[in-house]
Amino acid sequence: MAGDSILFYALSFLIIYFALGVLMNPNPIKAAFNLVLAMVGVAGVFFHLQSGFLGGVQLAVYAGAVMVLFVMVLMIFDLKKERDAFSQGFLGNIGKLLAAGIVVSLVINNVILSSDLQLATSNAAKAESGRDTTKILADLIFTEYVFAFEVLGILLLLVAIGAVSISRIKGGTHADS
Amino acid sequence: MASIVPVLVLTAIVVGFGIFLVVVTGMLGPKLPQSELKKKSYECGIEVQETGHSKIPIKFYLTAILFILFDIEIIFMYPWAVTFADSITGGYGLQVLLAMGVFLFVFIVGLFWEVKSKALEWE
Amino acid sequence: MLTVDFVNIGLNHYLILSAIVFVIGMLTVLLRRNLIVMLMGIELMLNAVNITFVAFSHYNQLVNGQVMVFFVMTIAAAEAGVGLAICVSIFKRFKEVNISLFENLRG
Amino acid sequence: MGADLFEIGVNTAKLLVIFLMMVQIVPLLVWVERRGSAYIQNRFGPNRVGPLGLTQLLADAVKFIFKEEFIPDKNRRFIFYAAPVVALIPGALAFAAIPLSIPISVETFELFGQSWGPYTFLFQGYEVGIGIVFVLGVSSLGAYALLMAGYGSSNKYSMFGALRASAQMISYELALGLSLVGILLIFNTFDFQQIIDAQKGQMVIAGNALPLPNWGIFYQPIGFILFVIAVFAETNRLPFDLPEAESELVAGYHTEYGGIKMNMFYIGEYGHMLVASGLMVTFYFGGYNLPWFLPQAEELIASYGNVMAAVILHLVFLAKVGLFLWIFVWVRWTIPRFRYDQLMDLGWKTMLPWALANTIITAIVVFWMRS
Repeated sequence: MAGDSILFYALSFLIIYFALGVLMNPNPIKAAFNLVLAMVGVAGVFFHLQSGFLGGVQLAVYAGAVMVLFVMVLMIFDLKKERDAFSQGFLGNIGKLLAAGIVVSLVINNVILSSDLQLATSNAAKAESGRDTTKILADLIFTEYVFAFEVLGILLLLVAIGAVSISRIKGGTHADS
Repeated sequence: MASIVPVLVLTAIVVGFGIFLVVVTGMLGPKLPQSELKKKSYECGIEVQETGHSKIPIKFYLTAILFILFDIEIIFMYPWAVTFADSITGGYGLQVLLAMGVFLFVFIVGLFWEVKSKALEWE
Repeated sequence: MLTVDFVNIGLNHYLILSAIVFVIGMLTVLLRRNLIVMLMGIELMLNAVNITFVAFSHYNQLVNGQVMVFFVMTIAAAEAGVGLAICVSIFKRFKEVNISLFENLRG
Repeated sequence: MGADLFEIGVNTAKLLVIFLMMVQIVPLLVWVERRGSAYIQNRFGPNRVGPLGLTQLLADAVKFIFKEEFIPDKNRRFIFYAAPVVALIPGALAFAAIPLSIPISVETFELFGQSWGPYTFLFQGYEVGIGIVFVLGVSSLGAYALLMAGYGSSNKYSMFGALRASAQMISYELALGLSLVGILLIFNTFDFQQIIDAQKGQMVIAGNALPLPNWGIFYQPIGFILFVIAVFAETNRLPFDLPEAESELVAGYHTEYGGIKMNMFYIGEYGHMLVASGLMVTFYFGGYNLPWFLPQAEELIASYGNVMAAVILHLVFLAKVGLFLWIFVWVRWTIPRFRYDQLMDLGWKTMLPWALANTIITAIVVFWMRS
């Protein structure tokens, strides 16, 4: 299992390193490139967890489409210099960091303490063996989750209409253009 | 079992090769004195008017946003395409076909609306 | 008893990774002042949640979690689309997307 | 990667060879492109350096390596240098996922006083299991190389070129993705190997054998045409090379690049072409299989042995890919460039509806045939 854990640690290192890059890099475009690499790392984790199809979708949709949109918008803006990249106020920031620390330690604590419980619930319902995970996934989407699927279709239509309409608005109540 | 190790190894090879090329040719090339003029960006010899790119049309961004939405709808068709034959043999093919039919109808309405609303017009 | 196994990778390791990434995303939203970078923080948080879903799905041998990941990705893309549309219209008005400018926005 | 040292070594060497194949194809294709364009336009082309101008490539390489560098704006320097490296990645990763021939089985043998094997080596870089989704995902990352180059050069022409190129790439990615749904409906799998195996032999419709090979193109002619057009736009080649329209944008996103760095963008572009041709062959022309009246893989293995059969089938694959690469060159010098609005209209208002119609008709036919 040594190779497995080395791979896991390498991927987690990459993900956390680039995620920190998003947090720390004051240049928004560089932050966006960092986020792309973090998402590629997440796709690697999906592949590693035998969910290749989701890994591919992660690459195609997240890294290849959503992030292209982010980078394009940032390039259109071309912010000359980033005014206050980080929030001001020493006390407030300390509070935020403390809150984050509490959240992460609570989660980790919970995870470690509950390790026995998960073993009990696994093996409850095994996937059919011999069939491709992708096909089971597709079957589920088009039978059990078909309503959610159709609603998502309508949601995407609404988002398309909404995005076009928002970009048509000429400044709203502050109109000067 | 599919492993991602070879993918990572190939990525490492490619990146290593690329960095090697960039670094080595950077060292091999002649080092001529740099002048201010040389550092300017190349715009066919005309004096550089604006270094920024402040006049980029919003169209590009609108195209990208519509791309994302349609891309996801297409990604939904991929699992459907590979499982469709199985569902026909399983006896619930019509249901799956109709589910995708409704989805495609929404897709077509969206596309029709985008074309109608001239969001995709480029002058 | 708190013992952490660093060699045999199990579900817990993925959950901890996901928690860390989630908190980094949260901090990005809390600490950064650029609207677009804050949206990126949200994407990071959604990714962390996806890792949890896939890890549970893998270790429980249940595919339902992966369906959820698929839906989360869709929602995330929709959210990014609308969020960036709003950012663009704000930018067209103020030539800036820093939220410190919008602290006293009014109707 | 493999169970022991020998398998790991062979697999790594395979990856190296596949990457070198992609790098090597560039000078060759550049030569073919220059000679081909000269032939089409009734000129000579490169003919002074070496026989048929073949050593021109070497001279070019030397020139590329010993160029003086352009040193960009300081705070964008890293992105400027990283862009050509990123440009290499998508093509290489995608090409390694395509099967180039039948797998080679190696029996147990003795070496260094130890017995090794048996092994089965795939004639491809790696098997990812999700084939086409992986390839689409990886090649959608290609947009970043362009955007990074445009941003890193801090030049407005580069910027415009990069934005145009990426907007074009993503617009045609829709038609590309959708045109493949039809073929997936027929073969029911993402895996390249299974798709190739499904295309063996003769076409049989309703019990009648037709005198046609069982290739995807005969099931999906519209899908194939749409795929070819989309692929031309994806690779940013004429008639879709708007991003580098020299009369409008100097040289597009690689205006500020020179020497080997510009060449790396070319390697990426030709790698993309190679992947595109490989996909066309795999999906629509039976992969490495020969038509039914010629010897099939099993007969070749029986008469020539596994290794020779794999080499022969690999040559068949290369011949098919070479044909498509030549079509890329041919089209480039035949059809003039589109205008940008025409290009976008073609992508969104013509290709997408056709691809949708193709998908719907295929689904209905598949439903009708199978139930």
